[in-house]
Amino acid sequence: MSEPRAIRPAEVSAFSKSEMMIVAAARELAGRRVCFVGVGLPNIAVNLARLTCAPTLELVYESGAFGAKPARLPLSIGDPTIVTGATAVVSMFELFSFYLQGGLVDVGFLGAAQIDRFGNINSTVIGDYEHPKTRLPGSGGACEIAINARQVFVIMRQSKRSFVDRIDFRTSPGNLGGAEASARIRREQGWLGRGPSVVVTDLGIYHFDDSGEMRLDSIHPGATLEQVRDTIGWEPHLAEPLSTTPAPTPEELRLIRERLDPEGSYTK
Amino acid sequence: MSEPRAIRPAEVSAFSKSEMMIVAAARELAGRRVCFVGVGLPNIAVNLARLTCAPTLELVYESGAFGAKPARLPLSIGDPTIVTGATAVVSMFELFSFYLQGGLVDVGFLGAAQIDRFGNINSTVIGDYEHPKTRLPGSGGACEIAINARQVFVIMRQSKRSFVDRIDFRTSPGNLGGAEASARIRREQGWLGRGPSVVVTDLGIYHFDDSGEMRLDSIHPGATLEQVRDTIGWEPHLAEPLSTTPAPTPEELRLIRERLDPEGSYTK
Amino acid sequence: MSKVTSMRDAVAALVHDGDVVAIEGFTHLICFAAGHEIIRQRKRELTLARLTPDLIYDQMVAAGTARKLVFSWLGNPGVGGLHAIRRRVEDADPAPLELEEYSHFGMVGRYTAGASNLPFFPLRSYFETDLPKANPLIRPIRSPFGEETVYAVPPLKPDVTVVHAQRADAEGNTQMWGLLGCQKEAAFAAERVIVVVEDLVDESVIRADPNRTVIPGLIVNAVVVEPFGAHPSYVQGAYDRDNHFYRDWDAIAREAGTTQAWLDEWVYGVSGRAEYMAKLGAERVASLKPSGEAPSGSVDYGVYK
Amino acid sequence: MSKVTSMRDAVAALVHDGDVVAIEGFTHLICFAAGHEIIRQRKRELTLARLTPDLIYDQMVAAGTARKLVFSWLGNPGVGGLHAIRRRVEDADPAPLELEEYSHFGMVGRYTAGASNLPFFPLRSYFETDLPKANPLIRPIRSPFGEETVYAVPPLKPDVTVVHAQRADAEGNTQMWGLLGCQKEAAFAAERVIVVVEDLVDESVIRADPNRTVIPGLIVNAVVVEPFGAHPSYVQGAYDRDNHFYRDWDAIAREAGTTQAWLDEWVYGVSGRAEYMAKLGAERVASLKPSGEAPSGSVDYGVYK
Repeated sequence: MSEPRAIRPAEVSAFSKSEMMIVAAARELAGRRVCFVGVGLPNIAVNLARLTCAPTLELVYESGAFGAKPARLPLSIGDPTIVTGATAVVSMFELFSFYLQGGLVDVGFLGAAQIDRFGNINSTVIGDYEHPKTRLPGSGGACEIAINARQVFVIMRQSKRSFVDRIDFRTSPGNLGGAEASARIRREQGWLGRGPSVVVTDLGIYHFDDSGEMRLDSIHPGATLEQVRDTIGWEPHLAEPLSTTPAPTPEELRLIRERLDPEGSYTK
Repeated sequence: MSEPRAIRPAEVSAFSKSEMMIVAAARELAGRRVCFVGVGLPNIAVNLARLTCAPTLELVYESGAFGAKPARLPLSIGDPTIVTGATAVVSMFELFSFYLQGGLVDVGFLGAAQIDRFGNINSTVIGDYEHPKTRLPGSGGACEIAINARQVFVIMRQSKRSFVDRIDFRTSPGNLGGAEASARIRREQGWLGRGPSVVVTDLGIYHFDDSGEMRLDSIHPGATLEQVRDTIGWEPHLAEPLSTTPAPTPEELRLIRERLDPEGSYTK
Repeated sequence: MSKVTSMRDAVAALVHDGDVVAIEGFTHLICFAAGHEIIRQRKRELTLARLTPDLIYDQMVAAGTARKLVFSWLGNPGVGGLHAIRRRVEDADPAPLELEEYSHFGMVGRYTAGASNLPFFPLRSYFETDLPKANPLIRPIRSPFGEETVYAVPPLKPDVTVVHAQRADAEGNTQMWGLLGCQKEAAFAAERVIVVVEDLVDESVIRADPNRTVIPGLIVNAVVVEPFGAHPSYVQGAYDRDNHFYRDWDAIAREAGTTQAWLDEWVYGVSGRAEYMAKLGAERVASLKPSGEAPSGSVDYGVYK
Repeated sequence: MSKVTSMRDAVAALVHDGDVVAIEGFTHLICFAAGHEIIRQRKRELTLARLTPDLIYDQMVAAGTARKLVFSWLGNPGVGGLHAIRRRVEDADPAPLELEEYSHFGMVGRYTAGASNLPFFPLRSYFETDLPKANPLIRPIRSPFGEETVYAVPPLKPDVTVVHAQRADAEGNTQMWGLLGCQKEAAFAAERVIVVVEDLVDESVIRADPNRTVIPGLIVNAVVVEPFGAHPSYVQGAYDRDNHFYRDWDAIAREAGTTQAWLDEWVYGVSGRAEYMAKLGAERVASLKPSGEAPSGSVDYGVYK
């Protein structure tokens, strides 16, 4: 681990949209106990939370490491640094059966290529399934995280192509066609997950209202409502009053830049 | 391990019915590869086979030890001596799922309280299930051994109470109502086990004929056909010609008496 | 957060009358200390689940703690029957005992379904046996692929599972070696978990070998440090199975009177495991030590910075 | 009986055109050495099964070994897509590639059913998703207890499973530590198993720690000793993941031409792993060594005579 640089005043206010997104997602984890960690942005956000607002957060890596204390930010979720010094390393059978489907995961973190207003997620294909325009990675563990994790946090950048009226493929169920249907189906089928609870983007923070639809609750400093509307495929519900997300603190920025992503792979 | 005693001539010919039974069962294991070991008589027979006619026999203990080389004969199948120096120790989930149901066990060894002419076995109750005259241990792993082990060996003492026309409870399926029905059901249901192949008693050795019924193929030295008929609840099929089981060798007796059951718990 | 507490406090807080209790361990690591404390605290109307009820449940049944057994093999391995349980089953003496009976794999499957939040577990056992008639909770299920039918057993979710192990840290991260039985599945299936260990170790000992961890602290409610807590069962590397006691119990349990006298002397008559061990005597305890060490050797996880 | 053989002989004897092949390992212990040998021996029409096809299957697909993928997550973790596979899927370039798609747990369940000789594996995934429409082998099944429905996936039984591990003995008793993925299930499910290890050890090393054994020699057909055989994947305690190569592959695989040139140089152009390592260079190899040791510590199994 390198030594902290001194923070100069100019750096405090200068932060990227990606940094704001990661910081906002990390803060949502305050008070949570067990978080299921996937690859990419969730990986940074969760590790930032552990170093700031959620010091007792237990990380369950999709690869099977539990109680990991990574000495560096792993590129992949299957890095040797998440194993050395973990409290437990388990097979994927055990991870998916007992930890995830068994209901021990408080928060599952998902990214996505497309999301709709009800938090349903596509990470499989753009276009037709049989003849895709773009073949995406597919579910991995996402579909079972969406069903079994007690709550789901989504972290993704907004654009007209990603925040769409109708997703091309439903990989991971959100609030389905709305809150009422979702609650009924989840109850009747014995799902332990209550579905998506927050979507953090590069422009703001959404929670879900009583209808099960995304509602913009907080807008990031520097972002505008016009930008929000330009990057979303439906007319977004807005909270009244709409909050402004507190800017990243110097300490949050320092941790991201010096410790978690020194090469700027995720935050440029 | 104690040093071998010298074998005196008088001891060579003097052996108990239990010793003959154990030796006969052990010999049936020649050429077998993987044997599932339960508690009691099978435990001694299998360990004797490993020391004599089946040196490469791998023992799978019902308790989860594989490739065990016990330094003493364990009273229970869950003794620490079967763990130290084993090649693998696995959970019961893995043992029953992958080893047994997965079809890796060549021979499953069963004891029983009652057996019928088709090798169906009762180890649950004598009398009515709800109001038993005698409550026996129950299946343990026996019902799944009978279904999944490629072949089943039975070892038990003969008596009018144990070799019966109709068992009080079917704990473990043998040849069901006969060879034809058994072969059809086992095939249709995808069972890997072909059912019982040998029954070794204190009086002789039975295999199963084309009808699926037990046939006495060999009678132990000292035993008579009259004894056999007096201890069996139906008119037994007899092989023609009927063999006489070779008596235990001095080496077999030495191993049982000095190494496997020095206290004579099973062999008196 | 330390979860270390006494056996008395753990049982008082976590075991309630009427609970489904699983003290698991397939011959190895059976926590007699917890069973005895449950007897001393006069818990009642328990449903006791275990593959092999063994002496521990014979004692708990004799002491009147249980109304029902859920099991797969009812005996004293290598010795004979469990007489206190048989008296209740065969003669309703002093009262009937309800039985719910599976096979070993059926019980393992039940815990696995409980741990996995599945409504059933499928297995190939039970065909052409009388077990599904004896227990209507063993039911056929048709495969959605082809014509095959298998059997299904329902999830078993104990209110409390007790696991004995070689070592744990104060949060309950638990490591064991030797026969593992189905303790992991029984613990994940349970509402509450009590871990009883020979040794309380620093978190760093656990973290040095994360693949050895069988039960995470996450699901553990109490950690009780109770050396020799498994006697007359055993702990791999620590002490041997007390086969003499397993044989002696056969005579003790044959009569209700001698059984109660034994309970009076060895359970009600002692305050806990330390007193039980003192009564057992240093010589008996010493005789159960392994005759030598068999070290596993160490492997390297590597430092990755 | 020793099963030790060369990678060349193992692949020649045990991998046949048209086979279902699983080279498993979740980021950890991915046996690139076996994949490259399969490419060199120009095996054809393979069905490649893996949760995460990763670079290894991108390379094998680019080399024309495969007609079909069975998988759950198709990407280069933390980097991006798998371009050779995408060309075949999106543009049928140079030929179509059949996909059979599950989720991670679905794939784990398929191997588990295969290993357990079960006709299906039940799980709670897939509800209210489009996956059952995309893959008709994901089917609903009603619980025989109550009203619940879950989904079922069919067994997956590879013709050959390849497992990389830290160590095995000559019979194939195999021990590994670190992330275990679903290698155990994939190996038990397979008709034939090739184990590739960093170190061949004496049987006594395995027997010293039987709880560490993941795969028994019983199911192993060949043991190949191939140090560094997992590069650019990694082996806990032995070498690090070569993240630079994972990043470099993104550029290499973007064009068919550069992909083929890489295969010519690094796969067809070398005779085996030793030559590959020499080509990689001592400096690169040394840079992947862990920065220190993290010993597991030793536990005592005890001698019981």
